[in-house]
Order: sequence, then C-alpha cells, then structure tokens
Amino acid sequence: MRQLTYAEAIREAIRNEMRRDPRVFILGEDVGKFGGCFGVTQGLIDEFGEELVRDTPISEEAIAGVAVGAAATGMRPIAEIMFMDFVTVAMDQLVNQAAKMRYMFGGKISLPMVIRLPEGGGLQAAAQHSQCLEAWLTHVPGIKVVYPSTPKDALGLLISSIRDDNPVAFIEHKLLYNLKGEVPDENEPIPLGVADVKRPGKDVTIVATGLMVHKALNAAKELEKEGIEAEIVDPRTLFPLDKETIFNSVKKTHKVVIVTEEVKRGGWGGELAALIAEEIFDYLDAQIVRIGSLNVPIPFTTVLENYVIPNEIDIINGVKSIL
Amino acid sequence: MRQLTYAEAIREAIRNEMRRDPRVFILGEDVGKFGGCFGVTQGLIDEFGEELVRDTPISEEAIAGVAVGAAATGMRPIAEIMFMDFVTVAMDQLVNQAAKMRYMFGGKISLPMVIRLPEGGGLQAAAQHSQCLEAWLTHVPGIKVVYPSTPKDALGLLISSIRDDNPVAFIEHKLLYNLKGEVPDENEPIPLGVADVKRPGKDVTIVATGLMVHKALNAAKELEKEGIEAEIVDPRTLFPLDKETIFNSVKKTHKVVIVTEEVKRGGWGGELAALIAEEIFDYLDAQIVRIGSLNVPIPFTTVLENYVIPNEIDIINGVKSIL
Amino acid sequence: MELTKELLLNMYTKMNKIRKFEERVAELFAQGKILGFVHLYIGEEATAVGICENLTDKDYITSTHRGHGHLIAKGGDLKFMMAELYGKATGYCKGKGGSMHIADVQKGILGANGIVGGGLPIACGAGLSAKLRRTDQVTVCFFGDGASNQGTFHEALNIASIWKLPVVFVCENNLYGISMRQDRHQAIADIADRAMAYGFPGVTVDGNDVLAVYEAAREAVKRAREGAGPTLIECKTYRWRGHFEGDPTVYRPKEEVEEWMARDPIPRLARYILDNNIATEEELKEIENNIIRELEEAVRFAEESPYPEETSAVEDVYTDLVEEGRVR
Amino acid sequence: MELTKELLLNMYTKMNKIRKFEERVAELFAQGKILGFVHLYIGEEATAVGICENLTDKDYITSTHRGHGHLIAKGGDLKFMMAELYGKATGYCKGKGGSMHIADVQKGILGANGIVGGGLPIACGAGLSAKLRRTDQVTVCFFGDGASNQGTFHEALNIASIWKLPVVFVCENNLYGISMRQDRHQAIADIADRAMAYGFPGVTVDGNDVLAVYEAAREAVKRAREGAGPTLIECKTYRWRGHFEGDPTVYRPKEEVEEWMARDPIPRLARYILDNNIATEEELKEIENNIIRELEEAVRFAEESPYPEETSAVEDVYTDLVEEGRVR
Ligand SMILES: Cc1ncc(C[n+]2csc(CCOP(=O)(O)OP(=O)(O)O)c2C)c(N)n1
Ligand SMILES: Cc1ncc(C[n+]2csc(CCOP(=O)(O)OP(=O)(O)O)c2C)c(N)n1
Ligand SMILES: [Mg+2]
Ligand SMILES: [Mg+2]
Repeated sequence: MRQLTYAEAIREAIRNEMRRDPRVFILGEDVGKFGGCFGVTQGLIDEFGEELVRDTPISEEAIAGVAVGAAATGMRPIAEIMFMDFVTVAMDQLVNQAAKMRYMFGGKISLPMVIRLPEGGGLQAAAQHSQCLEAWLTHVPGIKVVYPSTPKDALGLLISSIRDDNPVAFIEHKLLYNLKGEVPDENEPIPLGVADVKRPGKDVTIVATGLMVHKALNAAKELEKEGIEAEIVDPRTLFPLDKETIFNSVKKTHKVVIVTEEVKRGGWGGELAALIAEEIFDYLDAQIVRIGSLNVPIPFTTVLENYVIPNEIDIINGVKSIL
Repeated sequence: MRQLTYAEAIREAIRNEMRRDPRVFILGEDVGKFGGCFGVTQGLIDEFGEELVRDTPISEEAIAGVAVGAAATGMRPIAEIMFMDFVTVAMDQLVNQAAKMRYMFGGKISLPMVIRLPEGGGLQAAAQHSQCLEAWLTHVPGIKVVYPSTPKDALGLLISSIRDDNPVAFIEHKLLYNLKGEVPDENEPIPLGVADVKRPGKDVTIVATGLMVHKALNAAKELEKEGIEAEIVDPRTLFPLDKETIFNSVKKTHKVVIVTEEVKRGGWGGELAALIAEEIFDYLDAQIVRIGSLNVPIPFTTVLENYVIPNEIDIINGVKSIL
Repeated sequence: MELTKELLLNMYTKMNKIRKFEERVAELFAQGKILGFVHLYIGEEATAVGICENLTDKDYITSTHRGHGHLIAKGGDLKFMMAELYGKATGYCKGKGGSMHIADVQKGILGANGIVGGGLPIACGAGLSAKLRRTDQVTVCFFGDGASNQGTFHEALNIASIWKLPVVFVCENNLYGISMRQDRHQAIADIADRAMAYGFPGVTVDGNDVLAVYEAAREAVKRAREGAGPTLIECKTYRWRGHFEGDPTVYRPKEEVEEWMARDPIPRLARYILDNNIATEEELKEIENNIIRELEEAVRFAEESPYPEETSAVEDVYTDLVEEGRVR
Repeated sequence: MELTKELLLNMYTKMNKIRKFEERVAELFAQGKILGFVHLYIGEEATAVGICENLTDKDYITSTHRGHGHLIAKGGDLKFMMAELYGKATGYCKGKGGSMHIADVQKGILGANGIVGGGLPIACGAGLSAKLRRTDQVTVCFFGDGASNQGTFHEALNIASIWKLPVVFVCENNLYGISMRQDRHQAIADIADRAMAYGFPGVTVDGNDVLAVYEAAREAVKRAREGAGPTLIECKTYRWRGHFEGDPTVYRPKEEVEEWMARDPIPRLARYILDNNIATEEELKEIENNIIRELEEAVRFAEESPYPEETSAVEDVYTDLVEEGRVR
C-alpha cells in the first residue's frame, strides 16, 4: 500500500487518466506552472505540456463552457474552479448547459466532463472563499456530485468521474489536501453511488461528508469511551446516492445524525433527512439530527469561524441528544 | 374589495412604493415600453419615466450588481430577472455580494433591494425557461425569500419586500400572473415571515407554495368529498419561515404532505421536511410525504411536462398514502 | 470568388426553405398546433445561409433561441425539426427540447440555446476540441446584438483569441434585443469593432446580402481552418416579425419595419441569379415547389407522429441512470 | 495642472503609508499574527494614490482582493484596518471580513472584494445611484488586468457607457493575474483599448508615476463629475511580492522583478519633490516618522483589542433578524 495525500491522490488520478486516454485534458486558472492554488496539479504540465494542462484567463463561465463544448465534441475535459465559491460565476454553463444538454437534445449527446470544486472553511478565507455549495448541484438533474473524504476515495472516485460519460461535479475539501492515507498500489476506480461505512457501530448512525467524516470519526472515539458505538457512513457520492447502505445502517441503529459543513438551512443534509423521513420513517426511534454550519456567511476571524463550522463537540452533543 | 390579477397586484405594489418613496426604482430587460416579458411592469414607464423604469442590456450579472451598488448608496432598487432560470448568470452578485455584504462589513451597510424572479413551468418553455430555483436562495444566509400565491399576498408581500432593508428574492409564478383575486382597497404591507392557512382542516397538513397552493386547494375539495379535511398552509415567505404556524398545523393533524413545483431532489421541500423531522418528530403519525417535480429537466412537450410537474392527483395520492 | 451555379442555387434553396418553414411555423403557432416560445428568423435568411454555405457536415455551429434558420442552413432536416416543434416523439429531441433546443449532433449542430450568450463559450470548447484533436473543423458561433452585451461574449472572444481557436463569431445584428434598440443597449455603431478588444479581425457586412455574407465568411472560415484564429463577423439585418410569436412589437416604428422588408434578401438573390443568367425563372420556381413539397411532407410527418410516452420523461437525463417515474 | 505642496506631500504621505503598512503586514503574516489570504500592494502605491487624490469623502470606490492600498488612499484608518487583519472586534468589520472585505462606507469605500471582477457592476450601481440622487459623486472602480477578462468587466463598462455613469474604471495592470502573464491571458497590449468597445475614452499611463496617474484621473473624474460619462484608465505597474503572502512566485523571471523594483514609485516622487524644492529631506523624513508612529499605534491597537465574542457570529446577517446560535 502506498501513502498519498488527498491532493496527491487527485493528481495521481488525473495523471493516470491522462496517460490512458488522450482525450482527457485539464483547464483552469493557474493549473499549469503554478500548479493550482492548492498545488493539486503541480508537475502535470511537465509531463503533459501546456496544451493539455491549460491555464485559462479569469473567466469561469467560459472555463465551464469550454468544458461543455469540448465534451460535446469528443474530448474529456477536467475543469478546475479555483474555489467553489466562484461557481457562482459559472452556474449557467453547469446548470443550464452541461446538466440539461443531453436531455434537451433527446439523449443524443453525452458530456463526459468533470468540474473540480475545492470547498470549505478553516483557512480564515472568509465569506467568499469558504462556502460549501454542494446542495445547489444536487438539486440539478443531469449532474453527478462526488465528494471524497480520504486519499483512497479521492483517487478511485476521480478515476470513475473522469471515465463517466456525464458531467460530474467533483468536490474537494481544502483542509483535506494534506491528509495522508493509504491508497491501493493499483489505480482502480471506485464506482459512483456506493457509500462507505467508515466505522461500524450499532447505537447511532452518523452520515457525514468530506472533512466532517474525520470530525465524526474523532467524535466516535470519544463516544466509544462512554460505551456508545456510532456507525459512520460516508456517502462519497451525493448523487447518485447509495440510499441502501445509509438506510440499512439507520434501520439497524434507529437513530441518525447528519453532519455536513454546509450552511444548515437548505443544505444537502436536509435532502437526506427528508429522504429518511419519507422512506424509512417507521425505523426511526428519535428525531433526526442535522448538524451543519450556522446560517451565516463564513466569518473571517478564527474564533468566529470555529464557532460557525461544526466540530466534534457538536457531533457528540448531537448524538447524545437522541440517545 | 378590489379584484386584481396577480400581475396587476405586483404592479400596484411597485407603483405604490414608487409614489411613496423616490428612492425606489426598477430595472431589468424590457421592463419599460415593452412592459416586461409577462406584462407585469406595463404602463409604469408612462408614470415614472425612463430613468426610474430602466431598460437594461442583456447583462443579468450587471443588473444584479447595479442593484447592489445602488442599494449600498441610498437607493431601493427592484431588479427583474426575466426568467428565474437566468439567475444562473447573476448568482455571484446575489450570493457573494448582496447576501454577504452586510455581514462581511460587520453590519455597517444595509442593502434594501428586491430581485423579482418569475419561475415555473406550464408554458411549454422547456428546460431553460421553466425552473423553480428557490432552494438555492434559501440556502444563502443574507437573503430573504418571498413567494406569494395570490394577488392579495403578492401585493402585501411585495410592499413589505420593497420596504425591507435587506436583499429580498421575490419569486413569482408565471402561471399565476392572470389569476384574479380579491385585494383590500388599501395597499397594506403583509409582514414577511407569516404563513397563511389557506384552508383549515384537521386530518392532514398540506404545505404548498406558489401555484401548488391552488392545486392543493383543488385536491382538498376532492378529498373533502371523501370526508378528508386537509389543512393547507402557505408559508408565503420561505425565509424567514413561519415555523410556528406550520408546526402548529402538523401538531394538530400529525401528518404532513409538502407540495412544491421544484425538482424534488434538493428542493426547499426537503428543508421543510428536515425541520419537521428534527423539531416536531414526536407529533408525526406517519412518514413525511414530499411531492415535487420529477428529478429531470423540464421537458418541452405538454404530455411530458404534465407528467413531470405535480398535479392534483399526485397530491390526493400523497395524502391518501398516509391516511 | 467563384460563385458556381450550384452554390448560388443551394443558397437560394436554403433561404427559401427557411422562409417557407418559418411562415408555416407562424401559421401553425397561430392555430395552436405549435406551443411554447417560438422566435422566427424571417428576414435574416441571408445571414445563416451565407455563413453555413462555407461549412461541411464536420464543422460545428452553436445557435440561439432564434435557431431554425441556422439549423436549416447547416442541413437540419425539416421533418425532424417540425416534429420537434409539434412536440412529437419523432422530433429531433423526442419532444423534450422544442424550438429553443433543437440539435443535430451528426450534422455538427450543437443546439439552439435558450440562454442569450450561452452558446459563446461552448463554441470555444468545440474549437479547442478540434484543435486538440488535430482536425481542421471550424466552429461557427451565432449570436445576436443583444447577446453581445453578455459577459460570455467577452470571455469567449478573449479565450478564442489567445488560443487562436478555429471559431468564427457571427453577430446577427438585427437592431434589437427584444425591445431594446441597439443604440440604447450599446454606445457603438458597429459591433464588429469589439473585435479590437481581443486583437483579431472584425468585419461588418450587409446581412441581407447573401453574397457579401458568403464572402466574409469564406475569408473567416479559411482563416480559422488554417489556424490563424477567430474572426468576428457582424451581419446587419432585421427580423420582420415580433421577438417571439405573440409579441405585438409596440417598440418599433412601422416605417423601420417596412424599410427593412423592402430589403428582402430573397428576391435580391433571385434578381442576381436571373440578371446573371445563372438560372431561369422556371428553375427557381421549381426549387420553390420542391421546398413546398418537402415542407408539406414535414408537416404531415409531424402531424402523424405520436407524442412521446409520458414515462419517457425520465429517460435521457444521464447516459446510465434512469430517474424514478411517477406513480399516479 | 497645479501641483501644490499640499497635494504632493499628501501623495507622498499616502504612498509611504501604504508601503509601510504593507511591509508591516508581511512581517506580521510571517509571524502568524495575521491569518488568511493577504494580497499586498507594494510597488503599486502610485496608482491608488494618484487616483484617490482626486476624490472627496463623498465619492465612492470599489476595491479588490488587493485592497489595502485603495483603502488607505481613500482615507481608511490604519487602526481599524490593522485590527481587522488581526481579526479583532474593533476592526472595520468586527473581525468578520478580513483583508478581502474591509470597507468604510462613511468614507465611500464600498469594500474590498474577494471575487475577481465583483466590484465592477457594483460601481455602476453606485454611479447610477449618484445620478438618480442628482449628486455629483464620482465612483472609482479598481480592478486588475486579470479581472479585465471577466464577463462583469464587459457588462459593467457597457452599462456605464450607455447610461453615461459617473464612473472611472481603473485597471491596475500589474502584468499578471496570479501566474498568468498578460500576454498569455489576452492578445492586446493595452487594456485601455478595450474602452473602444464601449465608445468612451481609454488612456494608458505609467502606473508607477503618481503625477501621471493623478493627471489622468483628474481628467477622468472631471468628465465623470460633469456628466460626460465614464473613462477607462489603465495604470501599468507591478506587484513586488507574490500574488498572496506565501506564494513562491515561480512564474516570474527574477530580472523582471528587479527591473520593476528599480522603478519604485516612492523615491521617484521624493526625487520630484526634492528636485523642485517643494519640501526638504527633513520634511519627508518627518512624514515617514509620523507614519511609523501611526502604524505602531495601529499595531498596538490591534494587538490590544479583544477578539469578538463567538456568539457575535450570528449577528449582522440581516438588519432585523438574528440567526440562531450554537449550543455547545
Ligand atoms: C440570459 C438570458 N437573458 C435573457 C433572456 C431573454 N431573452 C431571450 S431572447 C432575448 C433578446 C436577444 O436579443 P439578441 O441577442 O439581439 O437576439 P435576437 O432575439 O434579436 O435574435 C432576451 C432578452 C434569455 N433567454 N437569456
Ligand atoms: C471569480 C474569481 N475567480 C478567481 C479568483 C482567484 N483569484 C484571486 S486574485 C486572482 C488574480 C487577479 O488578477 P488581477 O485581476 O490581475 O489582480 P492582481 O491580483 O494582479 O492585483 C485570482 C485568479 C477569485 N478571487 N475570484
Ligand atoms: Mg437582436
Ligand atoms: Mg494583475
């Protein structure tokens, strides 16, 4: 087993696919010599050159649109939006073009493209550089939404995303880039739509995404000391969603806490809570608990940011509130 | 009591506020002589002139940004985005600027502005002219989201929205524009954050928004024939949300069906379902039922569009599934 | 410039096809047989045809909300177009797209587009793709004067210029974006001048003169094919009808409309053909008759085709997954 | 042009204030006292100062991610700025904004902005507002060369031109958008040329020559104040440091950096002042000493100020509602 960081795993997946398939290329702001704002694409330009590792002007709508046009005509682009917050200036191409084109054309085109979207707080980057906006994208039919929490998942899921024939929003958490973890020696795809039980348990189900998976794991260790066994399910892809694995866990524990970093109001966590309340209501022994960021823009200074974004204590309290 | 259409009520609210307050003005594509794509602003240019009823180029991001800048400096703009689908090209100014500016500046500015957003299907306008995207906006702290279903509500809520010192997304349903209804003779504001029970009942709570309020009312009439009394709650503002009225109804009926026109996955309906499953779980006697559009782009042809968008039968079936 | 008989008659055919198709669509819309938002191209035929006559099936176009003319000029099939406007299962998009989303990827038609300015970055993507795949395909990007004020216009032209993409940007300046006259929506006379901001050539032509359009496009397509980068062609033209069917067009002076209708591009080409003894009146008549037949066949095809099964609504979102249907 | 002693010394003061503030911020960042993303303005001081010297407190500016220089030039208070960078409750934004969001609405500073190109439409809104309120306020909109490729640039300049808004667009062309050299991100040499696309004047000036900047801005501000509409001023300049603190700047040749550092705008103004006997070395030294004192006071103020109460995080989202806090 190799050890790779999350950032290295993403780079490895891109490299793997670019070597395998000449149609794969990457574009984005400063992805070339600069290596991307978080160093993720570092060095790729040396192997693949400026043509396939393509620096763009600061024109996100065009970046997304170029990806759409290239995907529609035989290429398999991977576009990087430097911070997910800037997807606000690329929404039309993602939502009205990429997501809908196949449907609008009666199924007569396919758009194999990946949009990489680094998200999340914790860097004192304030309100315009810290958002988690996956809920917007899961609301849009025609896009798949992937969100790995470990180097292994990042590698395998990105390989699958690049090979997928549909637009995939690939969400990365900025605070995970330096996380090291074991990765299989072979670069194998992990199928989209398969959740992963990151920790088995029987007393409560915690569904968590991205960085929150790790906070949940920490919380579970604390809870264990008090004899509470939390099962942690990481959906890994938000759409398609592996309802079966999540539901099976809840059917077993009868209690669920959903932990996401997004602003709680209107987040993806609400969608999951709603699905549970609709489809396996009778298995629930207690109210559903959602934990998310407070309903405010992400503030700059550490003390405020730490208060706004959920932490281990919030998860522990959330679990205890229904035990 | 006067009779006004929904479109006339909106126009009346704008006229009322423009007469009252010289800081109020409107801008948008073809809002002047053309009167707006749905005729809502017809005639206003004759009373208030080109300066205050301002046609813009096709530049939605700039329209929204001009509203932000004008609101930040002493005006009270009302901007129209011709179809809500085009909010995709104005998201940055709404989400990263309008919604966050007050917070980012430490509370030292206020942005009294309204963005009018006509939404919804039913006109065979296909995937890029039929979306309901309120869920995106309710996920953004710093914006208020208003959605009237009747002429009376449109009038009173728009007056309040214009007088509000915060950015307000004012959602209108295109199929409601011609709906006639009673309106009080005096132009009075209706406060934001107050739901309205559109029909009292005891057996089940139906929470519905926009056009779906009317479909729910029709469904309730059918249900009544079978002795089922549905209570219909129209939140009217999605944020701030009058949880009390909704919760009180659910506490009484112990059953809830949520009906919205948005694509179901990731919709605002899920947020409401989640709130109920979190906060008044113990009052529920059955699973929560959400009814929304199918998880597909809105198709063009009538037979497909009708299948995708929920109708009275779906509501009746939804209610019966938990009785 | 060599204007063969074949070329001229092709152009004459296409222009007439567009005109007659659109006139028929207007009728059918008025009869309630066609629903939704329909933006007709009547009066602007010389532009689409003069441009597309320079392209092959392998080349790409991106189109707009006012797309029928582009599609026909690029070889779209009237039957499948009409069936789509009727919302039938046999339409280009199986009834899912309608007027604003008709596409024919086999013919390089990357779709009409309901978002003003939406096609501009997509055209750059197609251009980049051709470049990366080392083909000599050219992409033509159609858009309106109104669209030239969208942010995507700027971003796309800039990207096309720095990457020397094989893209020809064609601005159909029909003087209005809905009710906004050009002189109210921008402070310049010639949109072609905007090419200066990106360092590549911009030319303005009479968009009602198919030969002028053809010639300008020939140059631009050649430039693109040879790898010399993009060109912006502004075609000054005019739409005869309302912005969409149903628009009472209160915002245009009657004289202006009449003046432009007098510059009808179709008789103008007919006159050229006849004056230069390229074809006879009978030959032209024959062409028109053929079109009428083709069109009536298309209408019949559309009329007789079935509507899609309602459950097909959940298909074609993804290549692999099928969304859940509705139980009623 | 009348260059009074007061004006020149004001400019000298402001430029030095920016320089010293930024140098101190760099130190404090290296020491871990200031967190987050910090983009320094060192080397570009002549631009902000030459422009803002033409404005009054009633005029507006919109700024960028690289905003400290603009804010100081427009009269921002070092104490509140420094406290904000420290994330303290006494900062301009109560610690909620940080470097990228500092604002002082009283002084007409409508905020730094973390979104490249985000300020451009907002500046038009402020301009329109002044026009509708019948004041003679002018709005200056700062943005970079990189930002000039954003769609908002295009939309904003077009709107400003058709509405003849009292807005001065100031493009700080520091040759790079992060790692993208201008010649890779656009195919034109002078960004000022883009004004042609909107039919208003564009001028290019040496952004390291505060007098040239001042003069160009004087004209532009006058034009705006008189109702003659917008101007685009391109100031060619250079940032000395990395894009943000922490950037190793692998993408710029060392010689280029050195060449530009040799064109330091501050000694250049000092030389002018001394050569023309406007002030003595001692007077200039005195100015610098005053700045150092003011700066140290600002640092002390920031150091000694408290962090905000964590529960204040839920305030200031709306004017009326307060969001729910967290129970821990
Ligand atoms: C982003 C967006 N904004 C607004 C519209 C509504 N709309 C449709 S066509 C149109 C006018 C387009 O004008 P122009 O580009 O000149 O094309 P024309 O209709 O004249 O052919 C407008 C405003 C839209 N479809 N998309
Ligand atoms: C919409 C958006 N895209 C990308 C970024 C990331 N980013 C921040 S500054 C910057 C470069 C800006 O270049 P320029 O406009 O020339 O300003 P400079 O930094 O040189 O002062 C980029 C790409 C951003 N903040 N916002
Ligand atoms: Mg037009
Ligand atoms: Mg720059």
